[in-house]
Amino acid sequence: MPNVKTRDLTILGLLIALVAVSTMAIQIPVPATEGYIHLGDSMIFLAAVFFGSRYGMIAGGIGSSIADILTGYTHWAIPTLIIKGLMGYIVGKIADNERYDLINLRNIISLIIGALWMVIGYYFGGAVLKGSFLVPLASIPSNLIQGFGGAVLFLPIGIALKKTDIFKKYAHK
Amino acid sequence: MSIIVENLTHIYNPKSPFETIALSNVNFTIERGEFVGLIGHTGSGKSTLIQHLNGLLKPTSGKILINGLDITSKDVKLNEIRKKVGLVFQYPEYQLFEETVFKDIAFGPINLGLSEKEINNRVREAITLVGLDYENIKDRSPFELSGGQRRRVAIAGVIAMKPEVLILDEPTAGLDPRGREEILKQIKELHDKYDITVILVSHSMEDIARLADKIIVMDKGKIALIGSPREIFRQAAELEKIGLGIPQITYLVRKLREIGIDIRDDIFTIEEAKYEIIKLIRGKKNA
Amino acid sequence: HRLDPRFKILATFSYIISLFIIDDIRAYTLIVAFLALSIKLSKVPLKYILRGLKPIFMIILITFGINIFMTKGEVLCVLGPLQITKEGVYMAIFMALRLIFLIIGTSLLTLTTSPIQLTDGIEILLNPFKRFGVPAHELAMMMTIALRFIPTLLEETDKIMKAQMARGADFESGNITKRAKSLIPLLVPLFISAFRRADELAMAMEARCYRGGENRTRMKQLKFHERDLIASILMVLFVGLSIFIRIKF
Amino acid sequence: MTNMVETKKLVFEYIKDENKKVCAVNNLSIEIKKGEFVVIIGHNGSGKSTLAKLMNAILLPSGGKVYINNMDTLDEDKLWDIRRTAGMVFQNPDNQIVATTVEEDVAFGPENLGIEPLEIRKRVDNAMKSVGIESYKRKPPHLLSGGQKQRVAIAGVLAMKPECIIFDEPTAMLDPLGRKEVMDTIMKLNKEGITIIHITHFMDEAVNADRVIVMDKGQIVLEGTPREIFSQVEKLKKLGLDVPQVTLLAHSLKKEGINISQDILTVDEMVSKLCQLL
Repeated sequence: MPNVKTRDLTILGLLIALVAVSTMAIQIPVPATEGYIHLGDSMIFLAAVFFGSRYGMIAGGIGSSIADILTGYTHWAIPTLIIKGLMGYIVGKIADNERYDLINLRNIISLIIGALWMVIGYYFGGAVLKGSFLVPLASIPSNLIQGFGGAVLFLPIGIALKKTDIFKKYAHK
Repeated sequence: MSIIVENLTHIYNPKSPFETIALSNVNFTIERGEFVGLIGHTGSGKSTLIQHLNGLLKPTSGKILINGLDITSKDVKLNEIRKKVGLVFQYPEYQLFEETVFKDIAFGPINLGLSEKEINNRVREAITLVGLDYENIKDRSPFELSGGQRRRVAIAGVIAMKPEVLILDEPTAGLDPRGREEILKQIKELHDKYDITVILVSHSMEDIARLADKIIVMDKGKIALIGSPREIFRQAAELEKIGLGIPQITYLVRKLREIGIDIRDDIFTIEEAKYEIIKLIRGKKNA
Repeated sequence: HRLDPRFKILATFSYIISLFIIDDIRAYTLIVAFLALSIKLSKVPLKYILRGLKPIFMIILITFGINIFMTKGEVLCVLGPLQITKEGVYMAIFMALRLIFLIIGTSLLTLTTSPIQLTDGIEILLNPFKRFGVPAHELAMMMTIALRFIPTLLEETDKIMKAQMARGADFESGNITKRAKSLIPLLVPLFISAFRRADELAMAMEARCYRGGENRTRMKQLKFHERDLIASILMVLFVGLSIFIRIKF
Repeated sequence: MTNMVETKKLVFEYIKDENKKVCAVNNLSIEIKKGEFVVIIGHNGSGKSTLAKLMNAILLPSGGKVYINNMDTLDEDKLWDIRRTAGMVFQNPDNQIVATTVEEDVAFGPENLGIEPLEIRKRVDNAMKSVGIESYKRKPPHLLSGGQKQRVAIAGVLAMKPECIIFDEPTAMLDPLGRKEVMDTIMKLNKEGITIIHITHFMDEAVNADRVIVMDKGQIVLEGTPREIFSQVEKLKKLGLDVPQVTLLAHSLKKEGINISQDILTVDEMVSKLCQLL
């Protein structure tokens, strides 16, 4: 069987691709704001909660910033790399990926902190990029919806994935 | 009449530099209960055509009537189409997602809004129809089954929706000979017992020759040939021009005719060839 | 265009830094000159670059609007509760320009550099950090794999979606919880298939003698040409100049 | 002549859920000579794929030995030499291409071997030419057809200059055109002296082999020239395998009492045999 290291590499590569694809292509319209939320964040939560902080960080940071580059938001790529990378890391650190049941206190807290961090991160990112602490305030509501929407979407999908039981052989820290 | 396709045209990315005509003015009818073989190259428009029949793609122009229902009209509900037409994609086992085989097969019927009792009946029936043991398999995870079993579970998921027309896109791809044979046998049974119209997409001329009542040959977004297997395989040169093969037996018969042996030119199964050759040999002995 | 990707990445970085260092609108002439030169050298049509600005136009407008109204200073005119100040106009123009320059600069990098060159460049640039535990080769390899599989997974997403729709799945209506549930039949197979691919790919890579970054060579060597040297000198001058302007004025 | 591949009483067991041991390859000994073209057939689960992976040292034997060009796959020092000598092409054309363009992917193997850049360039160009893919060398792989992708994978192995290539059902996911492309390439490589081990479900691909090996339950059940193998129609059917249609026709004619030999493999042979009868 292939070396653990090689498989680790390919799994991370595919997770990065998954994060990028679900950011770019899988979206749900939110009627309240007439905007969309994409599933990229849910995918980062999946990577982080199931496989731990390292996977969350790499898949989240690189995957999201590739999505930024491919959709023409190149100037956001570096802030995104840092913000989403840290988001994946934080969620992975706090979440409890040993437990069978997905809904437990630690996991919920990790999602909330992860989503909040993203909102704050993008606020400061916006402040730096746009040279104002007022302008990026406008992005807070949509980021809140994106972050928490991503967390809400993550839960049923995560539960369904756990049930299939196929990650037993991958889910290690 | 079961399926009528009129002047069906589909253009991808119209009015852009990537404009491609996937289907151009396609016309045909399929009678209720027919077994139709659909052949053609990758990129000949087969997949685009079958996705239209299921309402997944809307035509750029043209009309599709399925048992009297115009599925291209705007106010037709997609659920109505899906009750009529079941579509099994290539490698359908990769779409399985549920925790148990039962739940996965029940997914379609649940989406149709059926009663629980009806769903149970249908799942049981579908599992049996694809040759699996209901009690033994219903609670197992689809992911621990063998490739061939997974394929059959996926097909059962469509059968459980009880479509009047069943379309299968290369249902035997990637299987071993025994697996291929079993799946084809079950499709044939389904067709014979329940009077379902079947459209089978396949690259195997031998399978198509054996099973189909009617063959549709597609090439470059158009219908190149349409007719009974006998009519189609008689036009071997035409098929070869498109780059499609003919059954080995038909090929043999052609070669025999080329060297002057007087054998019927519309033979495509082993049984028939055997019968004809024996007739020729015996005839010669008696002469 | 044909510059070394390492240089291009570094240049873009220093460009961004300069952009943030400069706090005088007059110094933007320097940036404009630099951008004009790079665009000319890159041979990317200007139309193409400007098109990249389109989706961000609203954001630029908002930035402009907020800056123009929210900066305190010498009042120029009053519009109801809002007032426009001299400093506001200055800030607004300054910030909007900064944003535009930023976007043009970064898109220039991605327009002139293929993803492979980018990953190669990143790998080499990260190499010195190896001793601090940064896995440069592995990160680059992961990015290559990701870029290789993004189109494949996009196609697969479409395929699975259609297949589930054929089974009556509805991705297009309902409230958010219903939507979330409707995504299960899409995401579970997608996830599983990604892992299957990862498994098979790992096996295929090892069969082709992959054993990590050590002793590995590359077919396409990155060579530092003369033109890279000249460009680097220009770059250093440029950053130096922007720092100089900042201190001096 | 020496053996390219040799297995001695090879056993491979793995543990399927909860300590249930499954024996995928059971006491199997074969010898494959240099330059030979061997086809392995057998239904799914017969152990073919496991055997292929054992030959490439992706799996290691639980018992017995595998030698590739006299190198023991259990010898860790020889691992890379073995994989370089006996390259492998897998079933799914998508999941074995690593890089984002064709030529970069072909270069992947030699790069792993630490070969000089100029030499890699040469090898990559030669390999691409050999399988006929040089016209799309800068294309991203997802724009290629299945047959083209498989040829990219073959070129990737060729660039490592192997002496033997193991094909693990490379045609299973292809359309007839793609299958033909791949089979033509395989035959060409064999003519150029590369030992070929080809695993397949398509019996017509076995017709031109030097030797056919039939596997069942992890063991060899039949072995011989295509002619010897395919004349045993009943036995193959029992194993869940196909035979070419003309062979089947000859078989059923024989059953009807017609005096025709049963080892017919191709249409032309059938025609000439029938000519004698008619």
